[in-house]
Formats: sequence, C-alpha cells, structure tokens
Amino acid sequence: MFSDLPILPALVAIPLIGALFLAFVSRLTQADGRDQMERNAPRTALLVSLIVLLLSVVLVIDFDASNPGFQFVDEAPWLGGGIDFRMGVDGISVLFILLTAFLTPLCILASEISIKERKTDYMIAFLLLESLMIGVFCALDLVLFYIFFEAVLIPMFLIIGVWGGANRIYASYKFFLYTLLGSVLMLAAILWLYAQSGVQFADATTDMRALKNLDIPGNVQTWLWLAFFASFAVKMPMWPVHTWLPDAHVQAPTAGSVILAGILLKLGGYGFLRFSLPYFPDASVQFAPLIFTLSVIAIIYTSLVAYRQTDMKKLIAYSSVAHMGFVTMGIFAFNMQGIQGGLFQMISHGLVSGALFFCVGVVYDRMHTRDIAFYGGLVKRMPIFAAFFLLFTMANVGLPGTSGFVGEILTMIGAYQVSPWVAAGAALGMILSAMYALHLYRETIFGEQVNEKLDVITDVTGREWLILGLLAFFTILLGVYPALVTDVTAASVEQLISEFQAATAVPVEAPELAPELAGVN
Amino acid sequence: MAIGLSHYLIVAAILFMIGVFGIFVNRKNVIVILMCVELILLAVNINFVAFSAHMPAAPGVNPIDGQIFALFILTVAAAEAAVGLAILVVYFRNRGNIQVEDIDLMKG
Amino acid sequence: MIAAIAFYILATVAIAAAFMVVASRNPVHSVMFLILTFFSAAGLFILMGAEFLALLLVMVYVGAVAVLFLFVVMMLDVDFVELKKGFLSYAPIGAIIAGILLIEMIFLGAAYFSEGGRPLVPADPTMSNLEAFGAVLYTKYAGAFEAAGFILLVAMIGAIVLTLRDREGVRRQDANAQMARTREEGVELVDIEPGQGLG
Amino acid sequence: MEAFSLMAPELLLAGQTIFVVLMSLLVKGDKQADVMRWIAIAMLITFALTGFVLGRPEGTSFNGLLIVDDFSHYAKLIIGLTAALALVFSRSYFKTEGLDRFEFSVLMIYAVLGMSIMVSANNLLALYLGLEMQALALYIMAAFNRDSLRASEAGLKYFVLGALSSGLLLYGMSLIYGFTGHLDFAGIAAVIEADGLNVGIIGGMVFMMCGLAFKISAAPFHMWTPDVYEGAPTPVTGFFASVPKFAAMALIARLLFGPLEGVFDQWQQIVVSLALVSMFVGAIGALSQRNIKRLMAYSSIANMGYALVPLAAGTVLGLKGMLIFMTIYVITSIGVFSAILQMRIRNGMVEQITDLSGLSQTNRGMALVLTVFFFSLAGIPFFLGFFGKWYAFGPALQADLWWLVVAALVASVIGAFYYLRVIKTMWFEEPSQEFVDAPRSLRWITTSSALILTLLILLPFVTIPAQGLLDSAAAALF
Repeated sequence: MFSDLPILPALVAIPLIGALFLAFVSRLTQADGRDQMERNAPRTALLVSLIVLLLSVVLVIDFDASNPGFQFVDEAPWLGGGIDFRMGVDGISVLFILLTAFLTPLCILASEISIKERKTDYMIAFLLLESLMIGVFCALDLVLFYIFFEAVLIPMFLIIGVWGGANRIYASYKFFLYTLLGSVLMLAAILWLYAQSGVQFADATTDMRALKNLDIPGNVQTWLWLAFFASFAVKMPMWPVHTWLPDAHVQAPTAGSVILAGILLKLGGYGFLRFSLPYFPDASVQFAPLIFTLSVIAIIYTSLVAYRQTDMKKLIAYSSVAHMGFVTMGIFAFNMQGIQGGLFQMISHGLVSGALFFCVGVVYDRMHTRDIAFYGGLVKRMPIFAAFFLLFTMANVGLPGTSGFVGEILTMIGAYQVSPWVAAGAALGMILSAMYALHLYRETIFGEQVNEKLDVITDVTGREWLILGLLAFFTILLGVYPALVTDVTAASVEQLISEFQAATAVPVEAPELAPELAGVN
Repeated sequence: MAIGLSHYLIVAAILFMIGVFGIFVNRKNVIVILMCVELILLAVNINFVAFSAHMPAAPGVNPIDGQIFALFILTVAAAEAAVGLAILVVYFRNRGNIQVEDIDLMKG
Repeated sequence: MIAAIAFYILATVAIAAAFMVVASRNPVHSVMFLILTFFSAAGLFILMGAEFLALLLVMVYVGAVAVLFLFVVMMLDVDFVELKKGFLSYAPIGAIIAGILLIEMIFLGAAYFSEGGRPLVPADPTMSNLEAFGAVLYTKYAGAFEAAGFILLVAMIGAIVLTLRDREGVRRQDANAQMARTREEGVELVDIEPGQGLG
Repeated sequence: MEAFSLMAPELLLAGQTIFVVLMSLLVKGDKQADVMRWIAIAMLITFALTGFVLGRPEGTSFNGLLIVDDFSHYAKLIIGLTAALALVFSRSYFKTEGLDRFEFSVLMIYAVLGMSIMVSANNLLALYLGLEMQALALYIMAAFNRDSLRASEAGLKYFVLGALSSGLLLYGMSLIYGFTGHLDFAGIAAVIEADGLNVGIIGGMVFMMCGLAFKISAAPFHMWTPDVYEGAPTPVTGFFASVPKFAAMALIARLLFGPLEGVFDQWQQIVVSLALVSMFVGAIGALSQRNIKRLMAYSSIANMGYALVPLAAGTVLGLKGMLIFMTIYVITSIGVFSAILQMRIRNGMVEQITDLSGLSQTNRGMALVLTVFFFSLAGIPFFLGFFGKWYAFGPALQADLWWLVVAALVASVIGAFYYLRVIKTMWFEEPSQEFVDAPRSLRWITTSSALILTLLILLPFVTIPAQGLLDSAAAALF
C-alpha cells in the first residue's frame, strides 16, 4: 500500500528536519523567550518522534514478511561513480527501525524531567541521533551506511560530554576514539571493496546487494573480515574491547544510556549479519572459533565482573556485554536458531536493558547516587517501582515468560549444534547472570532500609509509570509470543543462511580438508 | 688535464653545500644567512652555465637555454635580496638586534 | 694548460671565499668575501664562454647586491663608535681581497687569450654569446622576461611597504604645491593705519 | 584571438596590478584601501572564471612557457575564488589593527598571478618565475604588520626557509636541465622516455621534491609552519593555509605527472615517505598546542600528508582524489580562519583554544560552525571532510598502497583527538568571555563554508557536474 512512497527517506528526514527546526528557532529566540523555548523544545521533539513512531509502525505493518529480499527500496543518483543513494529494508533491519522509533519517544519523555539545562540542545542532539540510527538500518549503499554508522558518534559524543556525570569528558573521549579507531579500519575495507568492484564488475559500485557477488580470494577475505570485525566488535562491544562501555554508560545521562544500550550496541550485531556473513563467508567460518571463545569469555568474565560492581549502571553495563556475547555466539553458529536467537536477543535486550537503565534513572533522579550500598529496602517506599524492577531483572536473567529467555535459549540451541562446550559455557553464564542480577535486586529493593535519607523517596510518577509500563508490556508480550519477531525475520534469515551455505560449501576442493570440516560440523 | 663539465659541477656542489650548511650552522648573524642564500643561488648558476656550455648538440636543444635561466636567476636573486633585506630591516627595528639565537629557525 | 691553472685558482678562491663568508665573525668581512666569491665565479663563467653572464654577475652582484648587503650591515650592526674606530681595520682585509682579485684577473686574461683557453664547446659557433642571448630572450622567453619585470616590481613594492615610513611633522619640499601657489594665497595686502603697527 | 584567450587570465591580472598601483595615485585618503580591495576582489573573481567564460580553451601560451588545459582552469578557479575570499575577510582585521593599506591587495594579486603561472607552467623557467613571484609576495605579506615583532620574525623565518627551498628546487632543476638538455616539460619527458633514467635526473627530481615539500610544508620540511602561522597577521595565515598550498600541490602534480612521469618508481617512494612522515608529525605535533593558529599549522602539515597519499598512487583517480581533497581542505581552512578572525573580545584578538570555552552557550552559531569545521577536518561523516578522505585514500588502496592507507587512517584517529579537544572546549566547558559581534562579511563566509561542508554532499545536481569537472581536470595531465 505504502511501498511506493519514499517512507524510508522520510523516516530519516523527519527527525533531521525536527532537529533543524529546533536549532533554527532557538537561534532566533531572544533571551527573554529562552525559558519558553526550553519548555517547548521537549514537546516538539516528542511530537516529532511520535510521528516517526507512527510511520515506522506503518512500515512494519506494510512489510511483507514472506519476502526475503529488500522492500521499500529507494534509489537516487548521488555522488556518481557507483555511489548512489540507496535505501531499503528486509526482515533483519525492519524491526530495529521500529525499536529505535519506539525507544526514542520514551527517552525524550524521560529526559524532560531529568535534564535540567540546555534542553533545546539536548533535544536537537537526540533527534539527530534518531535520524542517524534509523539511517544505519535503512542504508543499502555501503558509503551511506558508513556515513550513518560513524556520524552517530557525533550526537552521542555531545550527549555524554555535555549532559554526562562528573567524569564525562574522559568517558566521551574514550567512547569516540575507541569506536572511531575501529571504524576507520572498516573504512579501509570498504574502500577496498569499492575498488575491487570496479575491477570485477562493469562499473564500480557500493551497492550493498551487488557487492555480495564479489569474488574475494581467501587471504584477502581474512583481512577484510578482520577490518570489519574491528569496527563491529568495538561497537558491540566484545571482550576485550568493551572497556569503553562501562565508562560511557556510567557518565551518560539516563536517556543516553538507554539509547546506547538499546540501539547503538546493536549496530555491531547488525553489521555482522549484514556484512561479515554474506561478504566473507569463508573467513567467517574460519574465525567462528575465535568468536565463540570471545563470546564465552565475555559471558562468563563480564558476569563475574558485574557481580563486583558497586555502581548500578556499571553493573547493568557489564551485563550488557555479557548479553551481547550471546548475540555473537548465536550469529556465528550459522544456523537458523542461532541467528534468529541473536536477532531476538538484540531486540529483547534493547527493551530490557533500556528498561533497567530507566529504572536506575528513576532512583537516581530522586537520590542522585547510583551506589548500590546507598539503597536498601526500597520495596517499602516504592512498591510499584519494585515490581517493575523485578520484572526487568528477571527478564535480564532470562526467566521463561520474558523476552530475555527466548533469545538466550535460541542462541544456546544454535550454538549447541555447533559446539556443546560453547553452549555449556553460555549456560554457566546464565547462572552467573542470575547471581549478579539478584544480588543487585536484593541489595537495593529488599533488606533493611538503613539509610534514613531514603525516607523521603517517592514511588514512580505517572510519566515513569507510562514508560516502564510500555516496556514491561512488550517484554512480556515478546516473552509469551516470540513469533511476533521471529516471523518477521524468518524469511530473510533463511535466505541469508542458504546463501551462506552455498558460498561456503563449494570451495572445498582439496579432499584432505573434508574430514576437518566434517569434524567441525 | 683538461677541465671538463664535472670540474665545474663539483665546484658548484661544494658552494651549494657551504651555502646550505651555512644556513643551519650559522649561529651569529641573520645577514650571513641571507648571504648563504646568495651562495646557493650562485652555485645553481654555475651549474646552469656549465651544463649550457657543455651541452652536446641534439635536435631541439638550444644550449643557450641554461644561460637564459641563469640570467633570470640573477634577476630574481636580486629581487629576493631586496625583499630579504627589507624584512631584516623591519625585524631589526622591532627587535634591536639580529642574533640568530633569538630567532631559532628550527623550533618546531 | 694555462686555462686549467686559471680554473683551479678561480675555483679554489671561490670555495675558500665562500667558506670564509660563513666562517668569519665580522659581517663586513663576510660581505667582502662574498664579493670575492662572486668575482671568482664570474671568472669561471668567462672560462666557460659565458661572457655576458659573467659581466652581469659582476655588475649586479658586486655592484648592487653586495653593496646593498654592506649597506644593511653597516646600518644594522650599529655601534657607531666602534665603527669609526675600526674603520681602518678593514683596510688589510680589503687589500688582501684586492690582491687576490688582481691575481685572478691576470690568470683569467692569460687563459682567455691563450690557445685552447677559450670555451670548450661554444654555445653556438656562429653567434657571439650576447647574440645568442638576444636571439631568444625577447622572442621565446619574452613572457618570462615580463614576469621577471613583475617580480622586480613586487620586490620594489615590498621593500617600500615594509620600510618606508611617513613621518608626521616633517617639513618637506612639495614642488607641486609650490608651483600651484597663486598670488592670492601667497601675498596678503594689509592696510596699516599710520602709527598702529601690525597686529 | 585564440592566443589571447589562452593568455587572458595572466594578462588580466598583470594589467590589473599596474592599474591598481596607478590608481593609488588618484584615489587617496581613507577610501583608498577599500576601493583597491574591491577592485582586486572583482578582478580575482573575474580571473577565476575567465577560463570557463571563454569556454575552457586548451593550448599553450607565451611561446609554450605556459600550458592551458582543464587542470589549470580548475586550479585557477579555486585559487582565484579563495584568494578573493581571503581579501574579503582581511578587511575587518586590517581596519581594526590600523594596517589597512592598499598594497596588501596588490601583493595578493601578485601572489595569485604567481600561482596562476605555477599551475599552468609548461617550462622549468616559468615554474621558477611563478613560484618566486608568489613567494616574494607571501614573504612580504607575512611581515605586513611591520610594527609587530612576531610578524616580522615570521616574515624573516618564512623568507630564509623559503629562499633555501627555492635554492634546493633550483639545484634540482639545474640537474634535470643538464641531464636532459631541455627546460620545457614535453622535452624533458621525451628525453626521459627515450634515454631512460640516470642518476642526474633522479638526483634532480629528489632536490626538486625537497624544495616543493617546503612549499607545501610537508614534514620533514615543516619547521617554519607553526611559527609563521602564529606570527603572521591572521588573515594572512588564513590565506597561507589555503591558496598557496593548493597551488603548490597542483604544481607538484603537474611536475610529477608531466616531465617526471618516467621517474614514477622513484618519486613514488619520496611521495610515500613525505606523506607518511607528514601525517604523523602533524598529528602528534598538534596534540600539545594551545594556540589555535599553531594547531591549524600542524593540522595543515597532517593534511598535506593525506593529500600526498593519492598522488603516490600515480593514477588519474589519484590525481582526482588529490584535487577533491585539496578543494575541501581549502574550503575548510577559509572557514576556520574566518571564524578565528571573529574571535575578538573588547580589547583585541584572542587566539588561544581555551578562549573558546563554553562557546556553545555564549555564541551558538559560531560554536556550531566551528564544530562542523573540526569534525570535517577530522574526517567524520556527514561532513565533506570525510569524502575528501574517501576520494583520497581509495585510489591509493587501488594501487596496492594499503599499508599507507591504514597508516593514514590511524593518523587521522590521532588527529581526531586534537580536533575533539577544540570541540570539547566549546561544548563541555563553562563559558568564559563573550566575543564582540563580528562584521557581517566574516559571519557570511564562515556560515556559507560550513553549509557547503554539510549540505553540498547531499545534492546530486552539484556533485555529479563537479565530478565531471574534476574528471576532466585530472585527465588533462595524462
């Protein structure tokens, strides 16, 4: 119905226009109108993000889940030389757009209270961020993808740096430079792909669909895979390049953490699915053991580290690293359950970790500390909050009936088919996650209330109720009816896997290699 | 012991080296640096004239070209000297001396 | 043979003098050695048959550039008392340089007029050096010639911009103003009442 | 008439300078400098567009001394327009500093005339004369504030090292002349192709590259850059950072792809090492800078390193990449310096990075555009600087210089660190003092160059003709 309308460019453009509008209006506003501007900016931003949400709901409804290819494709000339403006979505990307569009209004809603100064600038940065994140998932041109992928750094850098905590400058630098270093290596690989397409095809191109057909020799694949890996692993983040994440999370304002955990971390997993597997299948197979090792280390090690944390946000940040370990593990199992589980885990983690950061934000707004030892016995003062927090903690642990369970169990099934040991390691991680999550919950919610400062703490407000309630609803909905997600992604994932298998099966020519491969399978 | 092209080139090269080293070794006086620049240009002129005088005949080669170039270098060198000395005078007016130590050309 | 000796003398002097330009502690000495270097180089030019350039080098460098240097050295290294006191101290080095110049000129003349002392490969046997210049300088290289003129103009403008100062309150002769004066502004007729005086 | 259309840009400027100098006798008083400046600006714009108005003629002029082709048309377009902008933004500075003299405009035109000769040089003699004409004008411009010790010191330093570099260049030229017998580029190329290489030609090439490396301030010949940038009057620095760099790069390209094409294997090594050293010297040297002009100096050193990367590829695409990179760099430099010129508090100019603190709260517009400039310099997309790097590094990768590209990218991450410091100062720190309002022309230049850096890339009807122009400009040298 809407598929001939330029709905994807509109999704990218609307928040951008909103940001420009705010910037323009605030530029014109005189000093006496500034207060009013500060009051109205969040409402405007909310309105814009709701329009985007509406549009993305239309997109998902109109999306044909049985079609594995790209839909809503828009193409226009841009730079010439094969670098054109191309957008489109398939089953893998469409849900991320919806997730982005869903989380952004919630973040704006939450920030209206917690952000005290320079609200207009904040809203501009947030709308910009939304536009760029949606752009990443829409892009079908490699250059366009890279632009969105890296430009995301700019608003996030400003959000952490301007509105962050005491140590914000260090955190923002670390965030920016880590991810930049990773992505410049990817840029080199993209340049190589572009150059090679000029040799192999009639015309050089950066069309992401066409580049799949590029014939890349094995050793080059290895290098290119590593270059892409450098970028995605940092974004993801995988152990051992995850160290920027706790700093960034702790220093970022609540909504910044939500977006960081909810969407930005997913760019890495999305990149693996979109590029590493289809473009470099041989290298992916070759490196799968490495990924498994890193994933299992991430799951177990960061779970243990999380247990030792005294800062609530840091604890959740480390748990994010562990959960992303499940995602990489699932993706590099190369089978239906693994990849579907990875995708599901990303969506679910977007909701759950986002919700957890909101919860931390709720108490932080009241008490201005995230020290676990400061709290205790909150259940008496904030019963509704305690209930929500319990739900999200359980979802984080992976309790059946919540969305967290589905993703973790699917990835483990996927991994089990490849290597039982890996799955066993991941299962151990699940137990550990129960340990730190329940530790957090017990220390803050239950127990004696020793701190008399907590006497004045109040329960959730209507606004917070709305935010947490919506997130809780979807957490449970996806937990009991996961087909909502898996049906949408199934066709595209199936095609991805069949193409992958076709690509990796053929080149086994040397007979002595066959037994080894058989052993792996 | 006929004197050939290489003899002149060696003289020019030595002058050139003295000029270049003079610029960096000189620690006393900026005006000597300007003189070193003139030495460098003189070395280049000797090169051009020597090549021009010893140019083997070939189609499309006019041996006088090198001397023409040297003529222009002379002209430009004079202009350069004038500008350089003018800047030096301005510097002296502001500073009161022209010690190289105060200028320190190699400071990054 | 004599040409080879002339070459070696000229070359040695040129190099030694160039070295002294850098090495001598007194900038006035440096300028004098610079003159010596240029003069020797001019000698080398003559040995190669580039008479026109040789003469130009002497005229432009020894006549103009070196003197300009000397002028600036004198102007900048101002310690006038010492300058006056030491004025005669430049005499010995001047004399030495003059002596070397004389020796160079003798050998150069001998080489130039001896058999085989003339340029090894003349630029163009049918033309004199000057004619060869003229044949291309105003035809093929006319554009470059004009460009060189502009470079000199830039240098002139630059030197003026940087160093010319309009001093306030200095009385100057203004020929135009003098010529343009009319009788009305130059002469004032005053009726003086008898016994009153002026004013 | 044909011959005249080929000579038109140079004749126009040459005649113009005479005209302005003579006019100065007629127009006196306060208006003098302004009138001359506007005449000069008009003439520079005319100069920039002449080639295009005349339908991009091709051929040689001045008896083969100069060559006119699409490459020279493009270079003159950029040089002329940027120089005109530099004149525009010099106005307010010289007015407030009490230095407003018409000679500045004259010198600027001479510098542009010299650069015009450089970029269309077809003969070593023309190359040398053009280079010297612009260099002399630049020396004087650096010392233009003659009552300032810093400016005259900058001028002196620039002069000495510039003269040294000319000496190196000339020595190289003399060797090339001696071993090929030609001064004109075609003759040199033909001899190299016919007779092959010898040590004299390679030595000459090395000396020439050293001399030219001084002119573009590529490391290790960069020592003059920070001091000269800091000492020279700010609009002059802005001019130095943009136009002469472009002209010298264009000249290098013309030399390397023209007469020295046969020496590719040798000069590639030199270009690669210059690029490598420059990128890292620029990036690391900038880390400790406090003065924004010095920062820009190191930034320009690093950027020259990046610009040399595509040249090392030795392909048409590489040349095009260099042109794109340099064009974007020039736009950014002009923008940054017009922003620096706006940093004025009640009692004078400020140049320290710390003076920018909290700019996002006191002067949002300027903070935004500066953010655009510095992100663009860091090569972060959405800004044009990213595309500069894209087009610059791609061809090098194609030529199997992948390690050079990786090194360049790593250097650009180090570079991002110090650009981020400026952005951090503007956004994350508390406001210090407010700047006084800048003149409209400055704000206009800053804003429009920021808009170009942000928006130009979105518009296919700009990018595609521009690609065509650049393609033909690059192809002209092959």
